[in-house]
Order: sequence, then structure tokens, then C-alpha cells
Amino acid sequence: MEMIYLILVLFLGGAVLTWLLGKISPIIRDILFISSVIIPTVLFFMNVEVGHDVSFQVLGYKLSWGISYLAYLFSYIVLGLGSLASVYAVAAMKGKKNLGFFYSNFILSIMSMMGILLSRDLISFFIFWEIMTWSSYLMVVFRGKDVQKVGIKYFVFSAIGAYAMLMAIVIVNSLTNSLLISDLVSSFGSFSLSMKWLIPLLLLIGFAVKSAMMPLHVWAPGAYSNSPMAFTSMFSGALSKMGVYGMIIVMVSLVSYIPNGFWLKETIAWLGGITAVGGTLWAVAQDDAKKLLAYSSVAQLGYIIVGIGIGTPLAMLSALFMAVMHAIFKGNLFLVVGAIERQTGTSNLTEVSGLIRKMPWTFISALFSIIALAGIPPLGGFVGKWMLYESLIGSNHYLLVIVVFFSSTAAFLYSYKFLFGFFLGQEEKEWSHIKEAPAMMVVPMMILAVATFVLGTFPGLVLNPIDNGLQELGFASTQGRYWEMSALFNEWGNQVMLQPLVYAIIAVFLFFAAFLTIKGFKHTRYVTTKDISSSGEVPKEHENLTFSQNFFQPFLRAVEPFMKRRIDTYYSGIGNGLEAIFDFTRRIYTGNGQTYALYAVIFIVVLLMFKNALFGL
Amino acid sequence: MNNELYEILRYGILGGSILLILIGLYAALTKRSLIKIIIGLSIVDGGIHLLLIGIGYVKNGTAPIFSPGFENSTANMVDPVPQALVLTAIVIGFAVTAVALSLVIRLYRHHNTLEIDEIKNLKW
Amino acid sequence: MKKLIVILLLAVTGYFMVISFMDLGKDGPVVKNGVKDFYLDKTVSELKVANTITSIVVNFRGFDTLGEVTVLFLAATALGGILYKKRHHVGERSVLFPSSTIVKAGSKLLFPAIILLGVYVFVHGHLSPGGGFQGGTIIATGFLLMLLAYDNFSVSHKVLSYIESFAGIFFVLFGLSGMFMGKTFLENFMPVGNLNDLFSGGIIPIIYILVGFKVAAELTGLIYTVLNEKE
Amino acid sequence: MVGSPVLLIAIPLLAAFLIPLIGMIWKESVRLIPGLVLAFMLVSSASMLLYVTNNSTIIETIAGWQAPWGINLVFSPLTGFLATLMIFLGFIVWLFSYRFKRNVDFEPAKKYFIFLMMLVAGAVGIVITGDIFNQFVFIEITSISAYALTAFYTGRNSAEASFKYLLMGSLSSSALLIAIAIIYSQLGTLNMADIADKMYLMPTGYKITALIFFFMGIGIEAEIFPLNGWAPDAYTEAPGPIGAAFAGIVVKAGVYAMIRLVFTLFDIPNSMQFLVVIGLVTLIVAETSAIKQDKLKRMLAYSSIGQMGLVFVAFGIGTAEGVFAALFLMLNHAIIKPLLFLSGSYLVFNSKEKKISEVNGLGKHMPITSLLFALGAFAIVGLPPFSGFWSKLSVLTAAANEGMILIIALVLIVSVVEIVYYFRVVNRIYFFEKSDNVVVQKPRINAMIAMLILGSIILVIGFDPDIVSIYLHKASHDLMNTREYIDNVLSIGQSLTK
Repeated sequence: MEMIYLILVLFLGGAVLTWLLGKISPIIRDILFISSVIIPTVLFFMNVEVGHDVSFQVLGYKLSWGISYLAYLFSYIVLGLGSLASVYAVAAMKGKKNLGFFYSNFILSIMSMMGILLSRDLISFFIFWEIMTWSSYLMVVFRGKDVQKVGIKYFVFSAIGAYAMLMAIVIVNSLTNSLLISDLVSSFGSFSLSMKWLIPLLLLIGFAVKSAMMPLHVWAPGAYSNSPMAFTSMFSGALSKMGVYGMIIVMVSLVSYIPNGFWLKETIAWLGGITAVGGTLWAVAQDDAKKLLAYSSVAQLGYIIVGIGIGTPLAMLSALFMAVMHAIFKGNLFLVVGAIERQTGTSNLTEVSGLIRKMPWTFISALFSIIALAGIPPLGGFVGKWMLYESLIGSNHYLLVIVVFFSSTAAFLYSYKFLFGFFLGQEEKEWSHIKEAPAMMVVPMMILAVATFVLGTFPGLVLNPIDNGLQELGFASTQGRYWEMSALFNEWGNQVMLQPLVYAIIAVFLFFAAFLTIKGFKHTRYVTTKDISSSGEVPKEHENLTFSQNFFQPFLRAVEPFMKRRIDTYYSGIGNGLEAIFDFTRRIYTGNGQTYALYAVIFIVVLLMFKNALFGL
Repeated sequence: MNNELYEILRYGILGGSILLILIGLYAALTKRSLIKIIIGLSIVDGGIHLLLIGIGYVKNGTAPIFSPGFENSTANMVDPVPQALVLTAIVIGFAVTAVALSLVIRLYRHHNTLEIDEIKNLKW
Repeated sequence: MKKLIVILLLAVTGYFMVISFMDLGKDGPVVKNGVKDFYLDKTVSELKVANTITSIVVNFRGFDTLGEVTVLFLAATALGGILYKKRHHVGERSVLFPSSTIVKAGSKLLFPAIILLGVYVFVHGHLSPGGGFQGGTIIATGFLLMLLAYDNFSVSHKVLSYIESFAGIFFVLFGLSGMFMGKTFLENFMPVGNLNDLFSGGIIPIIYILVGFKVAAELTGLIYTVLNEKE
Repeated sequence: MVGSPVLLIAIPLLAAFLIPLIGMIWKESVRLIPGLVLAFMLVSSASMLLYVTNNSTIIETIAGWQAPWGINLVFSPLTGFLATLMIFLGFIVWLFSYRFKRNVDFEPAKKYFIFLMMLVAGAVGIVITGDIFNQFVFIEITSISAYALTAFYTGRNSAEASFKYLLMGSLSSSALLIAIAIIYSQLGTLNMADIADKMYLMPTGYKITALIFFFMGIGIEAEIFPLNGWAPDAYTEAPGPIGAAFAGIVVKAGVYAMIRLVFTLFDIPNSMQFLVVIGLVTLIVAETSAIKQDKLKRMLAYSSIGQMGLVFVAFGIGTAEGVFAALFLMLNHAIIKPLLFLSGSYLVFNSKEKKISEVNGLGKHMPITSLLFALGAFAIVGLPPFSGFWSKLSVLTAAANEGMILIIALVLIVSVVEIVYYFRVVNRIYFFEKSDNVVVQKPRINAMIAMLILGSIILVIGFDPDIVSIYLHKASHDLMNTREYIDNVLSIGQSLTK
């Protein structure tokens, strides 16, 4: 049996077995779950090689499966994050209802993402894409909250995207008589001009929905915050990257060949930029950590889209690097929120504070991820962002630089809010019983935290595969000279090792931290929010005086005009309007049998008149 | 039978059938009583049966029955096929009417009225 | 308003119908030598049946007749099903006023004659105008007359359904036995005899008699069911 | 010869006449005999389908008269495929309703099974007959069975639904008769192949008038847009399994009659465009009407009508691919929609109003039924890897190959509407809290088996659509090759046009 089949079958079988056998006992279920994620993962990395395709026929369509270098890069994200999140999920979801359903959907979504990466033709790509959509949909509605609103919104947007894609696929099939992606790319140049525009546009709509690009992002915050956190980590970390994956292929392989396709790229880049700013602003305004991270995800995906839209090799490099980094740190942050929610029962930043002493490991992993998110050296986020700025400036997108820079500066605000709201601030009595999350949850988080550090220090670990992927897309190879592409590294020359410098900085930083901690240890006094001895006011019992209450009010007031009109309201307006129209049109079924008979007579009269007009008597 | 009479008869049959169909449809589409609607439909059926008979009619036609002594005179026989079809169609129309009337009885039991405008619990 | 629309629509329909139907069949079909000539020819030469319509109904298009009998059977069954009540009141017919003695006596007098006429019509279906359907209907009329005249006249549902079922079963079995004899469904497998003899036409008169029984039973059953409906 | 198509009609008729007799002696037989008959039909039809797929079409003459003169039955890959499908569904519906409700008396139960059997036999007759008037008779058999089945439950508004159905059905048979009269008056024949053979001789005016009356007559059975007012009512008020039978059997027969007319009998190119237009209108009106329904079965009914619209669109594409896609769609719809009706009827089993809101939270209480409903919903909106996806893909591919991009867009937009209302129900089943006054009804074992069979077919076709594609290809080839059909039927007798 081909290894690719085996891997997908193992995933699928694992999903089914986890559900069916999971009813017997929870232990069997958990073991089955973890092993059916881990075993195919191991098999994949050990046995699947780039360039080995298998193909077969279904209904006369030629389908082909195999892996490309670009997909291989994304499979790191999917399988790596998938394995960690699955280990985390077993501990995090313990004792919840319907776990068999949850686990099997979890496996299904990993399977579908791997399927997308393994697909070399459009139909299997679409099939796995849809499986990914509905399995993630079932996760979004899993907790039964806001099902009709958030869930349906997510599915409708996904369906619009997917159907746009499907339309492109069948048109491609009619033009090239083949569904292989390679055939599409090779014969794209011979398409008519209208098709050259239509096909990439339709495909981009499909990918833009999943990667939460600007006018199509409205499902994202609700869906991200509504699904269980163990899955949201996958959702935001890996699933949205599938949109990025598709978008890269379309932008590089198709849009580049459109005459004047330059404008499309610019538009995408700008939409990405706007997404980044909007997402960031909304993230700052959130009090719920899940929502905050959800909006932040939208914003971060915006950067990636900017990179893809610019389309220079450096921008692509940065986009892909940021995609990997985003998967790691955002995946981790959602895990952190999940841990906090599990331990405290809330994810609201204004309700819980001062967890640093209760959940130190969680804090450390959150700290690493937040630093990476904010793009502060020496962690991985910095490398990607730097390369993005540089590529923007290098390609004369000065205005866009300002936009991105503004957004990434504003990102500091919510990063700070997140970290401070949960971990710092005063400790309340009512939270005193809280303990650190179990090891099975902490270990994956710590692994991800370390990964942010490692990739910040050794970006080449990821840049090498990215380079392979970019070569495959037709960019010139950098032959390992990533440093030269970026001025940052040029400053210190090709030969200088960056790592000792970074370690030196960290050592100094740690030393000062330790010094300050020890020095201030004796004088530290732990107070609750109600203990405001320094000011004259005496707080009332029920007043919420958490540190994060009304965080950044002045800033929010300043940006309020931009945030007044939400795209969301337009969409719901359209939806409600359509439903009202449909409600009206269905009244032609009056319920009176005679009217129906009248319709029949009208039908025949109209047809007879048509006949008269078309054919004469 | 002379030519003119034949034409008149033919037009009479076909025109009559069309008139019957229209009258029946008028009843079925405007009358509010269920019974009258069913009567209307029956009239439509009758018109169509007449139409079927009318198309099989030939000039100076005789019934397609071979009486003793006339075994070989097929020349002027009217078309027997529409007559056979009408026989079938009549029985089917009758069966449908019977079912319709039984439904009317059920409807009257349930709604206590025969007005079609008042029997619209199922709509939209 | 509604009437106006309907009249308008019907006027248009009527116009179209007139212009397209008035010349239908004027000069016979476009295609000469349609199936009817074949029927007229074979009825005499092969089936030895005098009434071409009967030969068409029972033999050439016998399958239609089987379907038609089924439709009737289904209608009778449907009537019973639709009007079914948990507690069925049989025999309590609602009679506004009893019929007069003249009607009663006259009906009694006419009843056997009607039955006889009906039987004659369906037995001679292959020879003269008429046949199973017509004869069956005539018989049912006789029963209708009796049911109207005598409010205590009752027909046994059981007997009716025996007749219905057996007639139907034999119809199908006659058809199938044609197949078992190496011919096709409903094909004649009996000697055809001479034209215009009572015993001629092979299975055609037999089937038509079966149809006559079935129709008579079916129609009587229908009338009886509806008459016994209270309210 | 592997079997005889006429037995597919004769045996159920025989059984229908027998059941009242045997039922007097042995009560269980009224349930058992229809099942046995349907099983016999299934085996016979399936074996004949295998035969005709690999060999030639089976043509059976009746009463010994050859094609243009006598009535004949044509069991070709197309008709055989549809007949087998219908019989299979009839069997499933029988299995599902083998013991339906405790409070149903013997008499109605007896009639129910007779009608069910006759519904199947009539639909099979519509499909396999080669004679246009014979088809009319079978349409009436099917319709009368359908009226009676719609009015089966006395407590509901079923009589109203049935009356509307009958009103329209009566108009339908009138229109059919007029059309048949026109054709006979012009061509002097009633055999479909013969008509098709001579159609070029008919004046265009008559041809189109006849076609229009046919459209009205058969359109009512096939539920095309302005003529389908009866359909939601009938689906809603009929017993659950009968709704399934309507969606799977009756409509399919109507669609077959329609396409046989358009593809084989009449050679009018514009009728293809008519199919596309009317299909699209039906699709859009029905799907948008479905979104605001508050009754489960009514929603399913509208969805079913919409799917038929899509089938017509697919046929209207007019290429072999389009026909293949349409047949595939019919197959899938015939499997999925009955599953939805059957499982849906258990979901709202004890409720009086049959409201959608009453299925809230039933996922926990009747897991398998809910799962099957969800499976059906996923499949019908065309989500891979379930069977509905492949047919939708085939339709779109066929449309794209003909350059009908606007149609693709419309179909896909309507699919989004479909997703909305199906997922609202699925969400309610799984993610809402059950209200206390809803009494859960566990499905009986026979019903469960019937639903599981349908569910597993959805999965099997979803994972390997090539299982059925050979039959579909043969069938579409059969429909497209009018000449072959005519020659097949008429070759055994000599043609009348000398």
C-alpha cells in the first residue's frame, strides 16, 4: 500500500475507531486518539518523500496525490501543532461530554488538512477542503453556544468560499480537460483574458475566507472563540494556514501571469494591511481573551497576506516564516487561554488576575509567545516582521509600511493587556485555590514556547524548507543565503554567528531580572483589588477594580470613529433582507388548491403564447 | 352525407369539446364549492373525451363493428383506437371522481364546510 | 376580479385551442397506414372478433385495460380507506324520506331486467357494441336503483370483494398463462372460432366477462360505500 | 433472457388482488406479501439490469403484437436503472413501515400496503412502458395510490393535501389526454418509438402544442415550478415513509416521463433551454421557500422540489455528461431524501405539529437516527466525501463544459441557501437542549435497518462513486441515442412507414 494512502486511512480509521470504541471506556478512547494522531505523523515524516506521486481515477477524473516542498513546510505546522494540541486536548477536555465526537472530528480535521497538502489535483483538494470545513464547523458548534449565529455564519462564509473555488475548478476542468494543479499552472497562459481574471479571483475568494481576509473575515472571531481552545489552537494555527497555502499557490503561479495582474496583487496586499489594522484595533478593544486572540489572529493573518500580496522573494520568505511562527505562538496562546479557562472557569481578562504565582509555567509559555507575537527580538516573530518591513520598503510600498507598522505597534497594546490581565495585577481571594494546569497541558505549551525561541535563534531551520518551497514555485534559490537577503543580518555580515550575541543579551536580561526579583523580594506585598490604601476612595463590594478593567480607554476613544461601522452589520443586513424576501416569495404557495390550478392554466397559456411568438401558429 | 354537413358535424364535435373544456375549467377555477369544482373537472374530462372521439371521425363513417355480411368493408369505418382510449379514459376519470368525492366527504367531516377558500390550513 | 382573470385566461386558452384543434383529424392522420388499419385488418382475420373496439381494448391494448381495472380497484380501495372510521356503521343509511311504493315496486320489476341487460351486454361484448365496462356499469345501475328504492337493501361487502379479487386474479392469471404457454403476456392461446359466433375470439370474451364482473362489483361497492356514509 | 419485465407489473397486480382474499384468513399476510412481492421485483429487476448493462435491451411485447401495434415494455439500461432504483426504494419503504404504528387498524394497514405496492408498480410501469397511452394509465395508477396514501391518516389535514393533489392530478391527466389526442390524430400511432420515428412528419405547430400539454401534464407529476403547489402539502401530510416514497419514486417517474418526451419523442432544440429555465426557476423558488419553513417535512419537501429543479437543469444541459450528471443526481436524491424523510419522521414522531423546533437536542436521545439525519443533510447539500458531492460535481462539470457559467453560479448560490436551512436543523438536533414535553420515540428494528441501508449506501457511493457510474453511463448513453431506441423497439416488427 502506498504510504500516502496508509497515512490518510490511518487518520480516517482512527477517527472512526475513536468514536466507536471510545464509547467503551475513556482510556481506550484517549489512547486511540493520541495514537491515531501520532502514528501517522511519525509515518509521514519518516516515509513520505517529495516528488513521489500516486494517481488514480474516480468518475473519469484523474486524481493525484503526493507532496511538494511547499506543502511539506505546511505539514510541519499541521502535524506538529496537531500532535501537541492532541496531547493537550486529552488533558484539557477530560470529563467533558461527547468527547468521542470531539476527538474524531479533531482527527478528521488533521486528516483533511494533510489531504489538502497531499492533493496534487483540484478535486481532491476541494474534497479535503470541504471535509476540513465541516469538521471544523462541528468543532465550532461543539460547545452548543451561539450555534445558529456563529456556526451558521462560519459555514455560510466557508461555503461561499468553497463554492467559488468549486466554480473555478469546474471551469478549469472545462478549459484544460484536466484537474491536476500542475496542468492548470502550465496551461494558464493560454486562457482567455476573462478566464485569466475569473479563475484566480474565484480561487482567491475561497482562500481568503479561510485565511480571514478583510471583507470575508467576519466569521473568524466568533468561530475562533467559540470552539474548544484545544481545537482553536489548530484552527487559528494550522487551519487558517491552509488558506495561506492556497493563496500562495494562486498568487505566485497564476496571478503573476495575468496581464496587469499587478493590481490584483496590490489590492490583496492592501486588503491584508487593512485586515491587520482592523484586527489589531478590535483585538485591543476586547475583554475576553479568546476574542482578543481571535482578532489578533485575523490581524496576524493580515501581515501574512501583505507579504503574499507583495510577492517579492523576500516578502514570500517573510510571509511563510510568519505563517510558521504564527502557528506556533498563536497556537500556544490559545492553549494558554484554554489552560486558564480550565483552571479558573473564565477567560475574561477583567475577572481573573495575578495568575503568575499560581500558574508559573503557563505564564512562561505565554510570555514567550507574546514576545514572539509582538515581534520583539530575539524570538521568532521578530525575524518575520523585520523581513516584511524590509520587503515592503524594498518594493516601495511606503504607505503600506506605515499601515503595517502602526498595526504592529498597536499590537503591543493587546499583547500587554493579555499578559497583564491574566498574570499580573492584584490577587483576589476567590482565585487562591487555583493550581497549575496538569503536565500534559503544560508540556505542549512549553514545547511551543521553546520553539519560538529556537526559531528566533535559528531561523534557518524553517527558512531552508521555505526556500525549497519557493524554488518549487519558481523563485530563484537563495542557496542558504537568507542572511544576505535581509539587511538586518547583513549588518553583521554573513559569517558572524547571531546566536552568541542573542544569548549574551538574554543572559544579561535574565541576570537583571533575577537581581531585581531578589532585591525586591522582601518588600513585595500582595494585595487584592479592593486594597487601595494609597488612594482615598473606598471601593464598593461589587465594583470590578481589576487592573484590566477599561484598559486603554483613551486609545480606544481615539480610534472609535474607525470602528463604528462594522462589516458584520452589513452582512447580517443582507442576510435578514434576503430571508425577508424569501419569506415573501414563498407566499405564492397560497394554500388554496384553486390558485394552484390557476397557476397551471397560466403556465399553459404563457407557454402557448411563447409558442406563438417563437414558431407561429 | 354531403360535404357541408360533414364539416358542420365535425366542427360541432370539436368546437363543442373545446367549449366543454372551457366551461369545465371555468367551473373548476372560479366556483368555491368543492363539489362544483369536481363537477367542473368532470366536464373537462367529458370535453376531452369528445375531442378524442372527434379526431377519430371520418366522413360517412360507420361503427368499427363487423356485422354479419359486411366482414370486409373497412373503408369507411371510423377510427376505433380513440374509442378504445376514451373507454379507458372514462373509467379512469370515474375512478378519480370517486376518490375526489370521498375526499370531499372527509374534508366536510374535518372542516364542516365545502368552501375551498376556507380549506387552507396548509400553506407557504 | 378572480373571475375576470379566469375568463381572460380561458378566452386566450380557447383561442389557442380553437386555432390548433379545429383541424385535428380533418383529413385523417398525416401518416397514412396508422395502427388502426392494422387493427381493423387483424381483428377479423386473426382474432375473429366482430367489435374492433373490443379487440383493441382487450387484446391489442389489453395491458391498458388491466391497468384500468386496477385503477378502478384502487379507487374502490381508496374510497374505503379514505372514508374509514374506527367504528363503521353499516346499514344505518341516512334517508330523508322513504321511497314510494310505486318506485319500490317498479325497481323490483326493473332490477332483474337491468341485470339481464348488463349480462347480455358484456357477454356479447365482442360481437356488438358494448362490453365488460358497459355491462358492468349497467349492472351497477341496477344495484343503485335498488339501493335508492329500498333503504334496507344491503349488499355484502365480502361477496363484492370476492368478486373483485377473483375477477382481477383471473385476469392476471389469464395473461400469465399466455406466457406459460410460450407466448406473450395476455396473448390469445385459445381457439378463435368463427367470426360473429358467440364462442369466438379466444380469450377475449372471457376476459371481458371478467372485466364486466369486476366493474359491476367495483361500482356497486363504490356506490354502497358512499351511500352508507353518515353526515 | 433473464427475466420478464411484464412480471414487474403483473406480479404486484396479482398480489394486490390477492391480498384482500388472503387477508381475510391470515392477517399477517397483508404486511408480508407486499414485501415478498417487492423483494421478488427487486431481484428480478436487478438481474435484468445486470443483463441489459452487458447485453442488449430487453423488449417485451404484450398480447403477441409487435412494437408499433401492441403495447411493449422496454427494459433498457436507462429504464432498468430507474425501475430498479424505484423498486429498491419501495422495498426500503416497505421495510421501514412494516410495523408502523400500533394504533393503526387492520383495514387501513391492509390498504396502505396495497397502495404502496401499487405505487411502486405504477411508477415502474411509467418507466418501462413503451406506449404513451399506457404510460398515462400507469400515471393514473400511481396517482390514485398516491392520493389514497396522502389521505392515510384521518386525524390531520391530510384530506386537504390529498384534495389539492387530486385537483392538480386531474388537470394533469386532462392535459395528457389532450396531448395524446393531438399526437394520435397526427401520427396515428401511440408507440413511443414509432412516434419518435415519425415525429419529423408532424407539423411544427401541432408538435409544440402537444409538447406544451405534455409539459403541463407531466410537469405536475415532476413538480416543476408553477405546478408544484400540491407537493409540499402532500409530502407534509402523508405518512413519513410515504413522503420518502414520493421523493424517491413518484417524482422520479415524472422526471423520467418528461425527459423521455424531450429527448426521444420530440426533436425540438428549444425544449432543452426550456428545461434549464424551468429547472432553475423551480430550484430557486423551492429552495428559497424552504428556508423559512417551520415544519420539518415541509422543509424537506421544498428541498426535494428544488433538487428536482436541479435535475432538470442537468438534463437541460443536453450533453451525455449532463444526462449522466442528472441521472446521478436522481440516484443520490432517491437515496438521500428518503433517508431524510424516514429519519425525520422519527425525529418528529410524537409531535402534533411536526415543527422543526421540536427536534431540539434529540441527538443525545436517539443517536443513530439523528446521525443518519445529519448524514443525509451533509450528503444532500453536497459535502464531500458523501455521495451528494459527486453528483453535484458532475452537474457543475457538465455545465462548465457547455460554458454555462451563470448557471453554475446560480446553482452554487442556491446551494448556500440549502446549507443554511439544513444546518439549522442539524444544529438543533445536536447542539440545543431538548424541551421536556417532547416524547422520544425509539425506532423499531425494521425501520432502523431500512435507514442504515440507505445511510451505508450514501457512504459507499461517497467513497467510491465508480460503483454506480457504469450503470449511469450506460443509461445516459441509452437516453442520448434516440435512433438506437427506435431501432431496438421497431426492429422486431417492420416499420409502418414503408
